[in-house]
Amino acid sequence: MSSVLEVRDLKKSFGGIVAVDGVSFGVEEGEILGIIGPNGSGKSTLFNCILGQLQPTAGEVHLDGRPVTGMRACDLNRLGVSRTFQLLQIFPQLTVRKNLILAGQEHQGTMLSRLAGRPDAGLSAAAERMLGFFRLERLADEHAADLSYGQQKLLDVAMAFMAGPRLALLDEPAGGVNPTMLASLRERLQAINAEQGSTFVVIEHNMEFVMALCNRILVLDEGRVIAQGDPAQVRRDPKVIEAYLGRS
Amino acid sequence: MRHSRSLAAGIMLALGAAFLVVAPLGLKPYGIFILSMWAVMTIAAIGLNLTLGYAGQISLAQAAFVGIGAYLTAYLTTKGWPFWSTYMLGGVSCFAIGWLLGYPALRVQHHYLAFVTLAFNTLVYLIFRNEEWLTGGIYGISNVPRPVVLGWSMNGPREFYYFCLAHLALVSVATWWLLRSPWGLAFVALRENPIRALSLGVDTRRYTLMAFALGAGLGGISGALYAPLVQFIDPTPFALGLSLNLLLMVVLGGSGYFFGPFLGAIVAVLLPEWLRFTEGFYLMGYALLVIVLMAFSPSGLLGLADRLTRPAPRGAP
Amino acid sequence: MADLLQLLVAGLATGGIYALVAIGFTLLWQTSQTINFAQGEFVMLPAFFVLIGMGYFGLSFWPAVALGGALSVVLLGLVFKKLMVEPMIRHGVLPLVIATIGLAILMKEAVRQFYGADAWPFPVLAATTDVTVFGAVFAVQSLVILAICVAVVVALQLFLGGTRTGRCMQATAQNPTVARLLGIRVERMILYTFLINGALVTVASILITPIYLAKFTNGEWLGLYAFIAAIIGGFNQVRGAIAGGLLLGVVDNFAAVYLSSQYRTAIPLLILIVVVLFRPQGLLGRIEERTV
Amino acid sequence: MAAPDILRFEDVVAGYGKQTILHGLSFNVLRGAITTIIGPNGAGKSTAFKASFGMLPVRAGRIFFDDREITNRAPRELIAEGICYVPQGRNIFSELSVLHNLELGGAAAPEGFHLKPRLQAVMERFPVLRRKAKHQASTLSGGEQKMLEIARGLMLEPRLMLIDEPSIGLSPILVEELFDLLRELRERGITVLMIEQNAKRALENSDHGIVLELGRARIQDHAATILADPRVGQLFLGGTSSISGRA
Repeated sequence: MSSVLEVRDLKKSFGGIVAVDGVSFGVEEGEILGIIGPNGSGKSTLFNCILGQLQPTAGEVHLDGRPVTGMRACDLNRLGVSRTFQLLQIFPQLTVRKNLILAGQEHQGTMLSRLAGRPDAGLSAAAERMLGFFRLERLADEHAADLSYGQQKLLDVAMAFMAGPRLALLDEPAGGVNPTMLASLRERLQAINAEQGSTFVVIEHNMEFVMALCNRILVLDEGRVIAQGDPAQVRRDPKVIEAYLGRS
Repeated sequence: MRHSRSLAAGIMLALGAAFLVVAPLGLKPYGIFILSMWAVMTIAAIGLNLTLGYAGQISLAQAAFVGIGAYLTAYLTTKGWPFWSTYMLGGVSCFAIGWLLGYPALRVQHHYLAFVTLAFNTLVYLIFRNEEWLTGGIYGISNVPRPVVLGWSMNGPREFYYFCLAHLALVSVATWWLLRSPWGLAFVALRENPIRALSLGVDTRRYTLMAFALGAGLGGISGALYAPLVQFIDPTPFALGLSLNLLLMVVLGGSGYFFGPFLGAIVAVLLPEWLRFTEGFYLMGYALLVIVLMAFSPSGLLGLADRLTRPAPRGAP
Repeated sequence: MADLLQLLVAGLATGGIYALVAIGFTLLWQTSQTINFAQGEFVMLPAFFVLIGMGYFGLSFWPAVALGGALSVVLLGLVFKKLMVEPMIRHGVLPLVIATIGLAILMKEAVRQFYGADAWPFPVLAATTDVTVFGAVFAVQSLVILAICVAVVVALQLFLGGTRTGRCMQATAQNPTVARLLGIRVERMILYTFLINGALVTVASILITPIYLAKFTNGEWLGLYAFIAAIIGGFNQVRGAIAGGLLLGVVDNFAAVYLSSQYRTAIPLLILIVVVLFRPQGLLGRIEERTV
Repeated sequence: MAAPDILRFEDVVAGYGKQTILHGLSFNVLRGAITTIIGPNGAGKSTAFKASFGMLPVRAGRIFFDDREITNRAPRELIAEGICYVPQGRNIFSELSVLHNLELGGAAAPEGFHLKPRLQAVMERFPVLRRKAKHQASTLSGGEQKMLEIARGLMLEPRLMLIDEPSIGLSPILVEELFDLLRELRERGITVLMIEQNAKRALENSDHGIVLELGRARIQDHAATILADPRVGQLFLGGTSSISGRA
């Protein structure tokens, strides 16, 4: 087992406000790591710093041992790091299939060779598999805008896996998904983790979901890691309970 | 339903192409001139449609590129350069300048970008007007020769029309190829959601610059044809007005639709000539059409047609 | 030195007019995200309303001005908002931008159609004489224009800052969501800004048309200058528009004298490009942040 | 005799776009008390506030204030009914003076309402605001800005105050001051309905509590009872599908 992602003493402040205050952790190959914490604890900022959307004030990020701190999001993605966003981010005017092809095409060849390439960038079969995997076949040629919220959420997650990423960072995959669909989403994520052998980091507020999905959980509060361990440990930890329910 | 829709579109396309080929046989030279002008303006509009319609970057500088292409061709061909060299030079230099103009788009968006490109257009216009030693100032450059292709002179109106039409066909095929390649999808991704596109590996910076450069390059090609078409050029046609007009063409036809520029140019270039008797009322009607369309169908005439004929989406549960 | 002073005053006078137009432009942007590409034509038109009042209805100048002002406030304020901005703004900023470009063409062509392409003389507000103060010669017209612009701006600021309605308008511009939460009639406040814009362009029109004569193309460069003034000053600030307008007027006047007159127009454009690229919020502007 | 509850949600459904957040939310808020709504993120707390204050359309269900239906009424009318809403975050008009910010709290004042004496009375209660009345509101500290927002909400003498996450970004001393203020409002007959992240501290300062989960109210009880309820901790941290049984 080796570390896929290594975050060392990451700091980010906006003006005078410190959002992430020296966070360090590693993610092992094949692991599903959950990051939880109350509102404003710095989870999304941490993600954005890892993913090149924000420049960290200090600290380092390593992917498979090489430094990737502050690398642009598109380059990072082509190195095998994919993500989803807290708010749904799909391309509503494109069909479901086109959404998926788009999610994989920039990993094929060079920009110039893509100009000469086939419209589907040779990804039709892969898109078809992904559609089947997330049970969206029936909707393949619908505009993404015409899907229900839950289906759009599935598409959003499916896009993150089109290029077979080494590491996927999912920001609230369960947000807004209705309870009946949650179980199937969790099961799909676990299946993809097993099949693709990819590594996940998941930010999630739905505790039941995150505790069932993840092997290990990291708890953030006020920009610091206050606890980590397996779901059962974390749940018992008084510091965690205090972070959520508040101090008196 | 979907099938019959594409069949109808195919038939209309074939009819339109056939019309374009036989039309000059029944037209007077002026009519042929106008039809040639339509082809030339359509090329410029196709370029702008790439930048604005597909990649979503607003540009009010397309007239400047048409002007640069036209002046390069006029200046060099009257000095004896062969047309092909000036034509290539026009396209390539506009591509390069367009690439540079794309840099502001990396910093600012929307209305700010509109104002930067607008200012650029006006600056280029000032150079056309004031650098008399180069551009002839307000007197312009006259006697721009028409090319000779493989020993066959394009001097007659009909010949030159077919020459322009051939270029339009070439540009259309190239653009169509580009848009069906993964680039087309990347451009749309840039327009629809640049942040998500970036996270999917789309190098949005490079595609943005490319969208500007390609659009500008087509503007330059359009200008290279414009100069020998009118055979006399002065600064007036390349002022901001043409940029706005090209923008309206693209939006009116349907920005982001492949045939939008063709249709927009019909409304903006051909119809005014056929409706000449209405005098200024035509332009007023045109402006009114733009306003009404924006209220009811911001995706233009083709967007409207699309909406009216599209089958209802299969109900998502 | 006297020359400089003279140029400065002349520049401030035209700058004051740009400022009026730019203020209207920023007000519309602040309260309703309207970018009015027809703003220049909005300035071109009231002068023709006045000419219609004088020519067709045989009114004398001031009653014609009153008629023109009333028409402008109704058409360029109320009707513009109800018929164009309201139906379109839900589609986003761009369709409205395109529609106002269409509107500019419509207004221009309508004037050309009904009034021809000639430049029409327009009554001057003050004698075209000069006065000499401390050795510097000033055109009375410049001084009058400057005085009126200052008066209008001061009146507007007093209204915005000194009355309850004005402050409700400011609140709406700063944060419409919170304004609505407090029970401010946001829609009405937005309408007021459109009416104010109608009045501002009327004043600008009356001041500038005697200098450049009434012509259907006047809006083209006036609109451009108003944009530039608004942007270099700060798109989201009334005082930015004032500063931008004055600065532009002065720079323009000095450029006309000290630089080649051919490239005089290039100076404002270059300033615009530099400001947009390096200080997009404008010289006095703040970075736009909207909390929900 | 007025009903014991001042605000009542009956099976309210609301959400953003395609997403439904409130799935039939029902609860009562008792008159003259401080009630805190707690619940994990995404439970729909802020959404419930927005729906009740006409900022988000209610798709189904009804909301009552003082036994009068107020579903989907505009904020202006709700203010006239006697509700005020202090949203999350900073919501002052930073470029207006403190005084003018306060005065805008009376923007929806009915005919004949005398703002001047009211302004005086409010400033009497908040001496900081009186001292800085002429300053630009942006010069106030974070705590002062929150006080200004609350004071502004009091301008039209509301009977119910909805206040969303008031303690965010405040130092512990200021938070104490804030809860003192809320208790004082209660003594003056104003019902307070509050959303708080810091559930423990908020409940300790409240009379009643409502626990939201996934857009429904799971528990409604005395604050002390909820504080002692072990299921609440579980709710925040997941685990056994806990309390869904008793709604």
